[in-house]
Amino acid sequence: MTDYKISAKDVQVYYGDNHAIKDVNVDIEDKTVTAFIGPSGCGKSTFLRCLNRMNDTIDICRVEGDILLDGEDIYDPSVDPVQLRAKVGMVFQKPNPFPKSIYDNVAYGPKIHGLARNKIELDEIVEKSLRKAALWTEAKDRLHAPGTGLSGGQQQRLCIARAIATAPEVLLMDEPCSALDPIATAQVEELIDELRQSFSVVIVTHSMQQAARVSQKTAFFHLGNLVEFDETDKIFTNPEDPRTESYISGRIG
Amino acid sequence: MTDYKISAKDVQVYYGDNHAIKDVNVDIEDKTVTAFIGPSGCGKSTFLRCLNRMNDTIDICRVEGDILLDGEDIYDPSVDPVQLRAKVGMVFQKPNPFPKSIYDNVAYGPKIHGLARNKIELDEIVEKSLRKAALWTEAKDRLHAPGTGLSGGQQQRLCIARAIATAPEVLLMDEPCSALDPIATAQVEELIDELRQSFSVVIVTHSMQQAARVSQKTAFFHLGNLVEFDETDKIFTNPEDPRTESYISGRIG
Amino acid sequence: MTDTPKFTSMKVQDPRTKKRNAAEKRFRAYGIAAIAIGGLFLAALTFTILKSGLPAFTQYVMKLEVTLSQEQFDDAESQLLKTAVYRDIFIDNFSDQLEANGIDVNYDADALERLLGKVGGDIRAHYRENLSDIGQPTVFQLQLSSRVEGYFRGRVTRDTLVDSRFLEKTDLDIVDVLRDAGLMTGRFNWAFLTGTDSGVDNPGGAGIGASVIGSFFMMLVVLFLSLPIGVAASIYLEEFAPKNRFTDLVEVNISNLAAVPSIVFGILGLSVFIQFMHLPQSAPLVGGLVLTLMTLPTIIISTRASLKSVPPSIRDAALGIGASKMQSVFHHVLPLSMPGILTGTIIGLAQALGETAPLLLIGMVGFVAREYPDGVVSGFMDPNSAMPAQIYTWAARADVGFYEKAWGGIIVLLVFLLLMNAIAIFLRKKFERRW
Amino acid sequence: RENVQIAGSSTVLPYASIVAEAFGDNTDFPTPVVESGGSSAGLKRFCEGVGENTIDIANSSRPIRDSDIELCLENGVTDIIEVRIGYDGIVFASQIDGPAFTAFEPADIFNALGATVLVDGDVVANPHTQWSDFNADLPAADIVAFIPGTKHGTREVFEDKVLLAGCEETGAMEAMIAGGMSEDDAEDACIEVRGNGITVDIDGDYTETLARIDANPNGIGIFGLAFYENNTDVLKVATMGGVEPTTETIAAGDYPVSRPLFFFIKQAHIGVIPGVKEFAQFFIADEIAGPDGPLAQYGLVSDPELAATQATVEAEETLDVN
Amino acid sequence: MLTIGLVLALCAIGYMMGTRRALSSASGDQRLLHSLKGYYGQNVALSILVPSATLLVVWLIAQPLLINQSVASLFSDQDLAEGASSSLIIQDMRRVANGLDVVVDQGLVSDDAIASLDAESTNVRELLADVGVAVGSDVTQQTLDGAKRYRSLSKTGNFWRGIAVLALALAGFVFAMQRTDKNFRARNVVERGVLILLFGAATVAVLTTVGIVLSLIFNTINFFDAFPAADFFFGTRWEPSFSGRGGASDLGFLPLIWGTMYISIISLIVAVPLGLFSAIYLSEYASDRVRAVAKPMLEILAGIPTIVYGLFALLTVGPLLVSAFGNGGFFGVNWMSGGTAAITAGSVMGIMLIPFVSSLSDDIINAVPQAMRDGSYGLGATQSETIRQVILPAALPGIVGAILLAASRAIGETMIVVLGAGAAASLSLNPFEAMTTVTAKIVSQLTGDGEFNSPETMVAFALGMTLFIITLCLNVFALYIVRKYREQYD
Ligand SMILES: Nc1ncnc2c1ncn2[C@@H]1O[C@H](COP(=O)(O)OP(=O)(O)OP(=O)(O)O)[C@@H](O)[C@H]1O
Ligand SMILES: Nc1ncnc2c1ncn2[C@@H]1O[C@H](COP(=O)(O)OP(=O)(O)OP(=O)(O)O)[C@@H](O)[C@H]1O
Ligand SMILES: [Mg+2]
Ligand SMILES: [Mg+2]
Ligand SMILES: O=P([O-])([O-])[O-]
Repeated sequence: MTDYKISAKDVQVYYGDNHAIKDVNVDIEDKTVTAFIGPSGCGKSTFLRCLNRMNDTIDICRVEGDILLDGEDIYDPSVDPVQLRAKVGMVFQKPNPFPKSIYDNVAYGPKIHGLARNKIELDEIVEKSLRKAALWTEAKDRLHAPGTGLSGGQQQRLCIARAIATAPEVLLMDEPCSALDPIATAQVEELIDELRQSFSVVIVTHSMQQAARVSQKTAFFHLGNLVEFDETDKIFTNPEDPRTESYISGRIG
Repeated sequence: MTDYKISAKDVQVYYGDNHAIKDVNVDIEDKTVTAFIGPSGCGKSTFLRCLNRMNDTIDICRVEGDILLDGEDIYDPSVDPVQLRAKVGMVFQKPNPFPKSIYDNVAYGPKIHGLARNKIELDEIVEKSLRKAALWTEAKDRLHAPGTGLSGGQQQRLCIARAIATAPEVLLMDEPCSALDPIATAQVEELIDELRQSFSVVIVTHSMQQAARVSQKTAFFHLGNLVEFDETDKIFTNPEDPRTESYISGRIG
Repeated sequence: MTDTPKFTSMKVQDPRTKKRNAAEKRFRAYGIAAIAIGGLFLAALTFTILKSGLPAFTQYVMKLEVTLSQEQFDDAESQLLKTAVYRDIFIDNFSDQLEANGIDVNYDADALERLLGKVGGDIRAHYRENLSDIGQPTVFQLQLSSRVEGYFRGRVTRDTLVDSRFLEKTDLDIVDVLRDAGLMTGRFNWAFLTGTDSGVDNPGGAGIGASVIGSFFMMLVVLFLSLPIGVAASIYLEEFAPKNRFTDLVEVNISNLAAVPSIVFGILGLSVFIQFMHLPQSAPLVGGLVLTLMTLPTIIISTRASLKSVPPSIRDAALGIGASKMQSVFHHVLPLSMPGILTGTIIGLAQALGETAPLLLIGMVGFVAREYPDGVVSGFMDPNSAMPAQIYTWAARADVGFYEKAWGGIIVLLVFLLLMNAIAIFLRKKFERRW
Repeated sequence: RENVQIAGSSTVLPYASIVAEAFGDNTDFPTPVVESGGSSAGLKRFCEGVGENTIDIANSSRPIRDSDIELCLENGVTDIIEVRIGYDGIVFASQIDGPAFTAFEPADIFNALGATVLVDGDVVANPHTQWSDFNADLPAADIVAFIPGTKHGTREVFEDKVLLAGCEETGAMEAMIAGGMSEDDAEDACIEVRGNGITVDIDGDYTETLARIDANPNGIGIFGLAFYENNTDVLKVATMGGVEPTTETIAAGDYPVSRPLFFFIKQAHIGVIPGVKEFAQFFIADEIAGPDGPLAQYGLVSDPELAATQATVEAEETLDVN
Repeated sequence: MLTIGLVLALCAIGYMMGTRRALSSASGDQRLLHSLKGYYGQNVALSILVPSATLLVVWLIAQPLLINQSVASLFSDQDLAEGASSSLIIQDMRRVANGLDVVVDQGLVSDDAIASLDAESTNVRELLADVGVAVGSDVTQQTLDGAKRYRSLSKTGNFWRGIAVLALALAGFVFAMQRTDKNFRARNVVERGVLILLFGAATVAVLTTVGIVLSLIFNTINFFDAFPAADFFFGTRWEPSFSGRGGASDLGFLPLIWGTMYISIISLIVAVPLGLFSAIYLSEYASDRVRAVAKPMLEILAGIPTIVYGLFALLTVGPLLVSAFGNGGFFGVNWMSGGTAAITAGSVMGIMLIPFVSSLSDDIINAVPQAMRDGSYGLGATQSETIRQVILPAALPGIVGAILLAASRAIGETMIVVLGAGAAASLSLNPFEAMTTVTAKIVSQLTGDGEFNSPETMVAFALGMTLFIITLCLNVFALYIVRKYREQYD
């Protein structure tokens, strides 16, 4: 039993022959925000998806190594991935609202987990989640319009709202602000900060600034390797690995 | 006949009852990069989709007003939207590769437009496009693997490659770098700069920095209105409208 | 961090999860059960079919060496019912045969007649084709009557047999002797696969071959008309049709056609193709046309459903790089909806292959498939039956021998169906993907 | 067109198929095509006109009616040769191991199956549940009968020659008329059957009746004689009025329930479609349709007046249609 | 035949030359062309084919009509007085004319000799009989003249037809070639052509409907002339008798439509859950291998001839049900007296319909993008929750289509009903009682022994027509419902 919320040991991921994640060891603390950064295609999403076994749904994907959540191996056959995913929520890189109304999109999680005793509580949860995801003002008049009719950024926020509505212990967010304007981004970052009070958050981002702003720990991935994992401050000010250094210093975007 | 590549006059767009674009007038010059900025859901994508009549595919969407391309009204019944779209290419906000191989994704446009005389030329076009979109190194060994098996950022670059392979005169890019790391972003920005030498590019972005870096003109949308449209420098240094001012000054992300 | 108050092990399921997982298991079990029920019925049906139909694939014959003289031949040829004369000649010859084999058994000519099937036609055909065999000893393998075959198969026993002009109990003694002497044996019934229909008093001579050909030509027509027309119509309706009254009309029309009883298509075929267009009766071409009209709705409905399920982003992607609507449909949407189209085709063709009622009105049911077509054109135009029609006809005949044939025909039909589907299923497998 | 085309009655079809096969085997003409589809559909197509794309011969299990002839005339089919090929015996049979249904009178059938019967001098809704209820000689078994559906010509024969006869025999008819019914109404009442699972209409063919008898030991079914004779190992037949149904008793007119079978030739096609007349002659030749021919062998009751029919065909004597 | 061959050859040449010409107008550079080079070729080919084929078809239809008219002018009204109709005479002439063609083809008589043929000296009927052409009666001089006229007219007609078609094809060729130029919008033109073809395919369905209505309507009207409509539509008894006895038939429609609906609903109650659960299992749970086997396996169910199902219902399922629900049966209830009942036919039909629901739904469920599933799993939903609440709603329009198809099939099915449900029409609520359907009665009335213009036979057409209208109304209703529902999402 470790002190970490999640710890990954010697994780390898293969897509068929493609070795996408090589020997990654990461410990994610509770009540912290951990950022994954790295060039596109380096395996951030892949690794993130390992943490709640979303990779199970990809036929050709094979995961090796141990990933412990609260000291329990999540790849243990006796672990129920459903319970795991209820604890470890996820916001995907491509916004994927259900072809249902906005309300139903958000209410879906609470409903299946039985988080609301009645319609009023459910309405409350939906409103709170939408508010936190900074979508309430835009959505409140069209709660029953289809979620797929939203703009790109709105869809992304809808997916965030949907994820936090189920109150997970760990929230995995794959580039949650990629389609958001600065103000919305700030609101989501605020949300992340708020979530950190009780849970842990893992966020994939391409914005170094964002990583610096919201995270306490940062992991830098490169070509499937975890190059460096340390305090965010350390990574951004005094990286150990030259690759990190050079990635950081191309400080653009 | 104006000097503008595209000029939009009094454009109104409705999604059913929702008035998404209100009275927008914009003139887009040839050989310039025009950036559309504005908060999420303000109508950037919607307006962009008007410029090559992609909105035709949404049943409930209604466009009013005139949009001229090289002085011709593109909504004129005699205009062939196909030819229009061949001239005015588009990269969508959500990457949407065809469920085909990477090669076929890129080669599709050149094939239907007859841009290559033979297989060798086609190969060349594919390679060149992938290179320009900064995907060649990652993709060259798996050209015949499915495009849907790429990472989010890779898919985005694939869509860029696909769009430029058809050599359009105007390229509309809806947040083309949202899922890209700084280095890839830089490469794409370089590409945009290169394209500008011969064509015009319209880009939607949430990154003010990016807008400032790549564009000569910037349009700021807010709640469906075009609030301000001017030289990029002017917008970022000395905006006229207080709304622009306040959006810019929330300079984050 | 065990101090988290919320900690619950994921290996220990909380009650709610337990309930949900139970629901999950149940749900899954329903699925398995549903398939199992389907499979069970299929197994039961297959078992019934095989059990009743396999006997059709064997036949029992009597070996007989005969020398037919020229006079006998001429005499027989001068009669009205020549085949009966040939048969009698053979029966007369039988005693020599027994002597040659050193067999001693009491029989009379009538008994032999009861044992043999309707063999006169075969014998006559043989000599007319091989005139040189006249005067030469020739060995024949003559089909036994359906009741004697039943005895060999155990369907008829001495206990159940009731003496009749078709077979008497004492006849079975002769059968036993001849069987022991090796003169009566069983063999694979090629004639069933290659033969044509026969009269109701000749179950042994009935074969399904000609009607297989009939079905084959019909299916060619159906496939080459209904698939392109169906897919084209679906594409028009789903992708191009303006949303107006006319489109609605067509849409409702198509669903409605699916509910039109198949016999009504027969009425339509009779009046349009035969009476108005003067196409020949009983022709596979007409059958194919009627079945095409009948399958169209199935193909259109399934094609439309699968066109609908292709996400709009794919269409957008193609349109966005300057593909025309037509190109986006033919290059992207259509290949992606191929599985559904093929499913519709499989089901539609399967239905068309097994349908009898419409054929009734255009003259393909009855005693039709007696001759093989002698070319491709005549394959389409000459009177022929089709497998289900043949099966239907056989099933109604009095002699139990035909009942076996009917089930045997069903086996052939199902094999035909499987072969036909195999290609479509293979193609469908290739087109299936998830994105 | 090379081959003779025939359509019509499914009752005649078996015989026609035997003859067609033999015709093909014994002559140089191609084998005729014999479609089924019912007498009325066959006659309809027969009367559609003259020419290649109409049929040459229609089989029918009933005589041609005025309305048929009218249609024929309308379409220019003026010369029709009627050929009676023999009789179809109609028999009552039951499971061979079932109760001893061996002898019936029309009255028994009427008492068992009629909707209203005469009980103690009153016309009442049929109260009988077992055969022994009204005739102690019959087995004490539940009444279940599988009778041809109303589409079958056989049903008409059954109604006329059995139910109606039984109705008169039992005196029910008289009682009904006495009760104030017109003769027509009484006839209609006589032939009405009980339904309700006691009489079951069979719209399919005799194989279906057989299957039902197979499944129900108490069931009695109505079959064609030929069908019964081909299935004597599973069926036993009942006498009617004390006469056993055989080809001989029916030919002699002793067994009461039978009906004639016909085919009709389009005279206009004789000499133009190869083999039409030859086929007709072959069909009714003594070797084929005679008492020792394959048709009788199979179960057709051969026509005692076959010679007259042969002469009709020979002379191409057409029906007097006007 | 020759004309068609020539036109097709011209098409092939046109395709190649069109392509070639387009390329050369762009001096060999494909990129300067407006459309892909293949489109230019296709344009030429279509320009040749479409007009000439249209002309050919029109001509083929019009020529006989015109010739008939011209031939009809040959005989005067007094010829008609003999009681023959003019159409019959013309038919006869045509047959003789065709016969003469055959005679000439076989070389029995030379073409010239035909002209001098006269009815007195030659027995034309025998002549024609020799070549196997049927003529109703002896050929009169008048008929022969008509036939000769007919022949010469159609000969000239055919000759000019060939010329005209070829000329039009050539004209199309020249026209299209002239238009072929690098700026010519070949793709648009070709696509419009294809669109018209697609539209044409869609109208086949409408034409079929028109055909069905036309082939039913006259006899339906005749039926209603002979039988009161009110008794048909509102009659509660279906008891046809033989018209020979004087029309005491009850031909009430209600018990039949009741049976149809009842049995269809039973079959859907069986088929929809079984099919849907199969589809769900196949697309969501089953491994590839299981799916590859199970799906085609279920599809066999749709291909087994319905007569087999009928026998299966009669011999296996019926007795089984009786032993469960019948007198002294397993459940000790006495609900079922005979093996043939609505429930027997309905359940067996349900089995047959499983693949209609399962296979089609499976394809559609499979087409729901993976991202939808991911989204749901990511929230901690179980697979069944995902299916029920995300995937099925997304796939609903297609699934509804599949179910409608199955329902349609159930309404149209005959053999299973005839064998499984019995032939007795009854207005009963009890599923264990025998019932019958409209379809089964259409078949039995149409193939029966009655006179064909008696109400008992013609009722088949009225039944067909009424069923047609009822299902039409049901479909309109279904469309309305589906539309309404679909507007919420999508
Ligand atoms: N298909 C649609 N149906 C209905 N409403 C739509 C549709 N697409 C967009 N809208 C609405 O129109 C408005 C403008 O949307 P648009 O996609 O243009 O925003 P955007 O500026 O691109 O935002 P983002 O930066 O989030 O992508 C939004 O309120 C959105 O909800
Ligand atoms: N479903 C898949 N099948 C095959 N290969 C895949 C699949 N998903 C990802 N990959 C490959 O695995 C590698 C890592 O992908 P991943 O999606 O984890 O990258 P990423 O770091 O999230 O990149 P991005 O920032 O662009 O989203 C890439 O090379 C990608 O092409
Ligand atoms: Mg990623
Ligand atoms: Mg947008
Ligand atoms: O087919 P039938 O007309 O003889 O019943």
